[in-house]
Amino acid sequence: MNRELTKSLYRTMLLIRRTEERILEEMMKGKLASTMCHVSIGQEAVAAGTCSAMQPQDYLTSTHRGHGHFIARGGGLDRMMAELFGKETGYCKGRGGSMHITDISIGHLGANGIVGGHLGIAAGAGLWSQISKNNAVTVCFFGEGATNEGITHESVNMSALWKLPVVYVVENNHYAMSLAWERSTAQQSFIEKAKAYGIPGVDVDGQDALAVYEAASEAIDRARKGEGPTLIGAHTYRFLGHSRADPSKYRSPEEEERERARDPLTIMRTKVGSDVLSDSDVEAYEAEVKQMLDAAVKFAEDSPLAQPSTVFEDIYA
Amino acid sequence: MNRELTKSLYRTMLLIRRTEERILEEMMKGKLASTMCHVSIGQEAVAAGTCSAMQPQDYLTSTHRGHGHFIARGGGLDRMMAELFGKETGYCKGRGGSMHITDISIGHLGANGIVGGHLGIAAGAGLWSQISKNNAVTVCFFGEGATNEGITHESVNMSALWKLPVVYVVENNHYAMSLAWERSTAQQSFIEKAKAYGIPGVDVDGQDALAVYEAASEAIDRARKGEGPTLIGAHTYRFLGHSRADPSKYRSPEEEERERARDPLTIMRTKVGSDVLSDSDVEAYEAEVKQMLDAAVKFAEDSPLAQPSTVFEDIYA
Amino acid sequence: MPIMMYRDALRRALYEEMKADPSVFVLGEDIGLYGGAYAVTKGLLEEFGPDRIRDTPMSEAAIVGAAIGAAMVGGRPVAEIMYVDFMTLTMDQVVNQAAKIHFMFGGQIKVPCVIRTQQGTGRGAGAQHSQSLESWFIHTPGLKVVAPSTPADAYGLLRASIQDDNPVIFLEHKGLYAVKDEVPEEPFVTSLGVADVRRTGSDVTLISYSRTMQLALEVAAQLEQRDISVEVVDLRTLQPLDMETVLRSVEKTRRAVVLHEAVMTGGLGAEVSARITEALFHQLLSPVRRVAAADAPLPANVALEKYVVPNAEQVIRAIEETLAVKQQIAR
Amino acid sequence: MPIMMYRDALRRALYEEMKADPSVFVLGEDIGLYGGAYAVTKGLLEEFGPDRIRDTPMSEAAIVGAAIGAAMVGGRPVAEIMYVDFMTLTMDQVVNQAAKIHFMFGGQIKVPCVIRTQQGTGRGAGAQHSQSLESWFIHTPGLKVVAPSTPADAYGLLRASIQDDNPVIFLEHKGLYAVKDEVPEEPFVTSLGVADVRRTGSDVTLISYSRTMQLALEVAAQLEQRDISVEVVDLRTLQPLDMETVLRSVEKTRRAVVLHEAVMTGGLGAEVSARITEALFHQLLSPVRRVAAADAPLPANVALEKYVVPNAEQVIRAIEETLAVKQQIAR
Ligand SMILES: Cc1ncc(C[n+]2csc(CCOP(=O)(O)OP(=O)(O)O)c2C)c(N)n1
Ligand SMILES: Cc1ncc(C[n+]2csc(CCOP(=O)(O)OP(=O)(O)O)c2C)c(N)n1
Ligand SMILES: [Mg+2]
Ligand SMILES: [Mg+2]
Repeated sequence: MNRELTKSLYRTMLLIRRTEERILEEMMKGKLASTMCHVSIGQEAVAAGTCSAMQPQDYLTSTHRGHGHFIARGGGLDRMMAELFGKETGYCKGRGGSMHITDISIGHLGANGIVGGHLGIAAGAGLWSQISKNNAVTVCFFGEGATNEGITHESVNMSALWKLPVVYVVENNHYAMSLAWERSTAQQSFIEKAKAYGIPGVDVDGQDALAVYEAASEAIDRARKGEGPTLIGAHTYRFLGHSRADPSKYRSPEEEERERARDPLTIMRTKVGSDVLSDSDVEAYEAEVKQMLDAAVKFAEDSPLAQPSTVFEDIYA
Repeated sequence: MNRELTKSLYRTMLLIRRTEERILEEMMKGKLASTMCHVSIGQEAVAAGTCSAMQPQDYLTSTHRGHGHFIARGGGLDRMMAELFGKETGYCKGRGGSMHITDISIGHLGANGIVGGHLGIAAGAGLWSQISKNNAVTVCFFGEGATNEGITHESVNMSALWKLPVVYVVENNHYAMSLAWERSTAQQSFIEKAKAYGIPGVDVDGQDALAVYEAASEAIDRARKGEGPTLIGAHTYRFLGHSRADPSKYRSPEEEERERARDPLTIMRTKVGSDVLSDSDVEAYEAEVKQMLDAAVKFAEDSPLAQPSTVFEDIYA
Repeated sequence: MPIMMYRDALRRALYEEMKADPSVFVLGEDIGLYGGAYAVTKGLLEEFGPDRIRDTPMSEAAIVGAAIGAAMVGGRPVAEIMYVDFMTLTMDQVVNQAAKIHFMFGGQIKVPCVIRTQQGTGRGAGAQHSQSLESWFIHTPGLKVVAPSTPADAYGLLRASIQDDNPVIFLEHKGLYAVKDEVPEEPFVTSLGVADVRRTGSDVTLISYSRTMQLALEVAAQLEQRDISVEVVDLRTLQPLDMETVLRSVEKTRRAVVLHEAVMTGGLGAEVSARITEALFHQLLSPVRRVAAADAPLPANVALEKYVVPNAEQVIRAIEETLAVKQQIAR
Repeated sequence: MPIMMYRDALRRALYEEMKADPSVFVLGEDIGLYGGAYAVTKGLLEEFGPDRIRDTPMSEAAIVGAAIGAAMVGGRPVAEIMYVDFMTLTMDQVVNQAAKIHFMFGGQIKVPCVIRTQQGTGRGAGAQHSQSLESWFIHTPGLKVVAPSTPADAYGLLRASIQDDNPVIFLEHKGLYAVKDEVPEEPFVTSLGVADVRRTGSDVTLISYSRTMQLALEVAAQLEQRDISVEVVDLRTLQPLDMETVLRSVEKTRRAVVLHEAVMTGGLGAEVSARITEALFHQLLSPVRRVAAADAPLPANVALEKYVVPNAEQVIRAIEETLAVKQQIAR
């Protein structure tokens, strides 16, 4: 086991977790500029594991539930928080918010408010990599609910056909708003789903960051070698509601309790043992993360509000 | 082997073949009202085999290449020809043409000019059958090229999930205009494609009307019993170009010759032998069909042109 | 008269139509167990069961397609598309199929279905969740388009839409769901295609629909203080457009302003303006003015989005402009 | 000057841009081996190979999505959607993605892509293959929209569109592909957003674009015989709309007619009419008239479709109406 990788995965997951907790806190205080905000608490291992397997030149497309991908890919907390607060200094100048957070400088091609809306974009980034031979792989995250959108099918087929360097990572948190996975499709295995496209499918435990890392590494390697896409289904769980407005009445408290017990942070500590990840490591990360978040919130608070006139800028390039 | 069925399948295929040949003839004479006309010569076994397995209360949705489905389902030649000629007496009052030929009285829910455009409609007809318990099964024909349209995926998933009484019949003629099947998807087996939806998939010889009939019967039975959809891939071939404008330069003469040798009419005669299908049977059918077509063309010719004012009718119900 | 929220009025309409007609059913994302993203269908699953209140996978095109298919063979489906922005995924089904089937198939088949969706700003929901797209639908022959501004209209027009034999695009507004107003207890149906003069006046006609009706009425009340008498017309149905009512009003006031939340260019305001001008050019004292959202995407920022959509100041300015032209210098 | 067909002029533009810039590539259905449903891309596969001339599966949404994605990371894709009617399948990608990405992401990312498609009637192609949908696109901030009427413009505007850093909807017309006209031998680029006065005149301004430009010029020539002097403006780019040129002309003629093949209600004619009226109400001698397709689906019948789309008689009548108002009785 790679100690450094393990530590870094844990730290990333913690950073995501604490950031989202802080976002919820700030949201409660009314600090967020948009009502659209979806946290991925409970799903951190998928983002952390996958992004750790990426190289600097790689691209990533993200979803409405994209804080984890953004952070795991190395997005900065200051400008992220500023974006959520609707500030001029935010990544999108305060006009994108949580659902459209983006940083092209790290190959992040955008969170998307349309479920499935970025699937074609991922294929396109892959297509350009193939044409231009830029050696980049595009990782396309989406929820299991998005598998039923038509463009998902079109995109995966296109990538499979042309062997584009794209890796599809399904964050299967078992719900699309209120729709349980089994009420959403008659085929729940991604190994089987992948067969329709003639590509490898993987069903991986999405609460195990190392397992996700392994699966993602293999898929990214294949993609980079020109062997085409992989469809990875990562079994995870959304610990909270779909959004703040959602009391999650469509699932049982027993299920929630059972699934919350499978916390990716705990799972990793248990799995690797205190030998690899000691209490003091974790304490140090907690302290570091807290400091980063305090600084990010301060940066956001101190930043100027996006100016009204700017809403008429950048409509055209 | 069912003699009556065999004879009737052959007769239906012959009727389709001769009708389309006649349509082409009339088109050359400039008799058709629209430039949109796609014949299915070579593919008759799929329409004949499938429709023979349907019951009177069943529904069918069809494609831009829909003459075969229409005829096999029992559509009348007179009003069909009138429709193609743009006459008032046509099924669609001369405003639908070949690509939108429809007769609701036989459960035919329309040919569609949008590839994949009727896939959702088929699921909806199935949904209403399930809700209203009307005991109807909907057969949804489409080309293999249409499998890559997003709505195809959405529709099949929806039908599979809800076990709707729908049967998906892919007329895999190996080309979508110029795009060969292997340049269209990395997974060419419908058995494999069906796995993504958790439903049975079938790869059947689409040039063998009896084989198609068997596969369709089984699928329609399953659907009627509430066991959900089946995805049937019928391997066939389009003997002519995509449309009149198409010289089919994207495929080799050798391939064309090889595939044209697999004529569903010949195949059936060879398969069942002259014992079941005698020369005189065939001659009688030819004569009957010729008479029907002459009558249909005469009916169409004698019918009044659709009146200009009628183009402003039926915009709203 | 009982006071009712817009969302509850919509639910009442669904409930009554479903009770009255077993062929009516509802399908869409999260409309069952969840009760609808904007809580319109809450409780209907318990009442009517999962066959007629059908939670669908996230497959907008197939949802609309399924509604069309069911409508063609005897059902009267009401599909919900969560945001009008997602109607972009259904345009083939709506435009090439639903709108054209009756015509294209020579009148053989009817498509009696309603596509409910909601549009507009107010929640900082951003560029992909705040648009107003009625223009696309009115540009599509074969569709009817409805956009109620009050709970009573939401109720009466939804009932009429479900009873109509054509595909109806029923545009709700996310900012109206919690609005309360009187809705008569006695069941009723509000005919499609009939505009409503919500306030009579003599100086200028202010034409709007959906949520900007509130702005229109606010401005009218405000201007009354300044002795400017504004007649306010609520279009209610956008296709067919009740130009008769509009023209009757403008004939009287000889001035008109059209107000909507959709972006200006290519908006419904252009159509209404053009039609008024074509019909009443020589009676008009000043050009028809339009007040609409700026030609810009919407920021995901509650504070910023209000700079893009129309405000009272702009409406007042537009009205003042129409009034600036004195009767005597006019033809 | 060499004479060239519209389709060949388009191909020349593609060829030159691909030669000049290795990031330009083409994708779409049947654009490679087949050479394009309307033969625009014929021969390009042989010239540039299958990497840059990419035949796609039938997946319109993903085709546009892939163009957007490639454009975001360095490519300059030109996607072909075979018929504008199939753009219905791509509206999320066009409207929610391509048009908004630059704005929504704070200006970080550009989306330099062209979506070529063709629209219109003339082949009896029916309700699902003959529409004209420019209105939807001009109603979408963030898009540019181009609709050339001549081979020279087809060439010059396509080059400009490919060079533009924004998503451009490039609307060809199926009835124009075989039209021949002069195209200068020397390479050139025609700026987007600039209308063209195709014929000068003094009595009335006739505004159009795409194929109805032919009708406009025909009518103008015809009316010259009757001593009616028609100025004809070709909009060429529909977004941004060159109102300066339009207004300059109408200021002079004081009468205007807008002509297009899209259906009347919600058409671009309404927008142009409203803008002219807003700007020049007091100079106008008569209301701006619109001539457009009837609000009806198109029949799959060559003989019938011409009753739905505008004809010379209608244009002449509209012009006569604008002229009927004598200068003296006007203000
Ligand atoms: C095309 C589209 N349909 C519906 C929605 C509304 N919506 C937002 S998130 C969501 C559920 C998404 O489920 P999934 O893909 O599993 O992602 P998760 O939220 O579970 O991360 C829905 C229905 C949307 N934003 N876009
Ligand atoms: C959505 C859509 N895309 C493209 C077309 C143009 N088109 C018509 S038929 C066709 C090929 C269809 O192939 P397939 O589904 O295999 O059916 P086939 O023609 O082989 O019967 C194409 C590309 C269309 N009509 N609709
Ligand atoms: Mg999910
Ligand atoms: Mg085919």
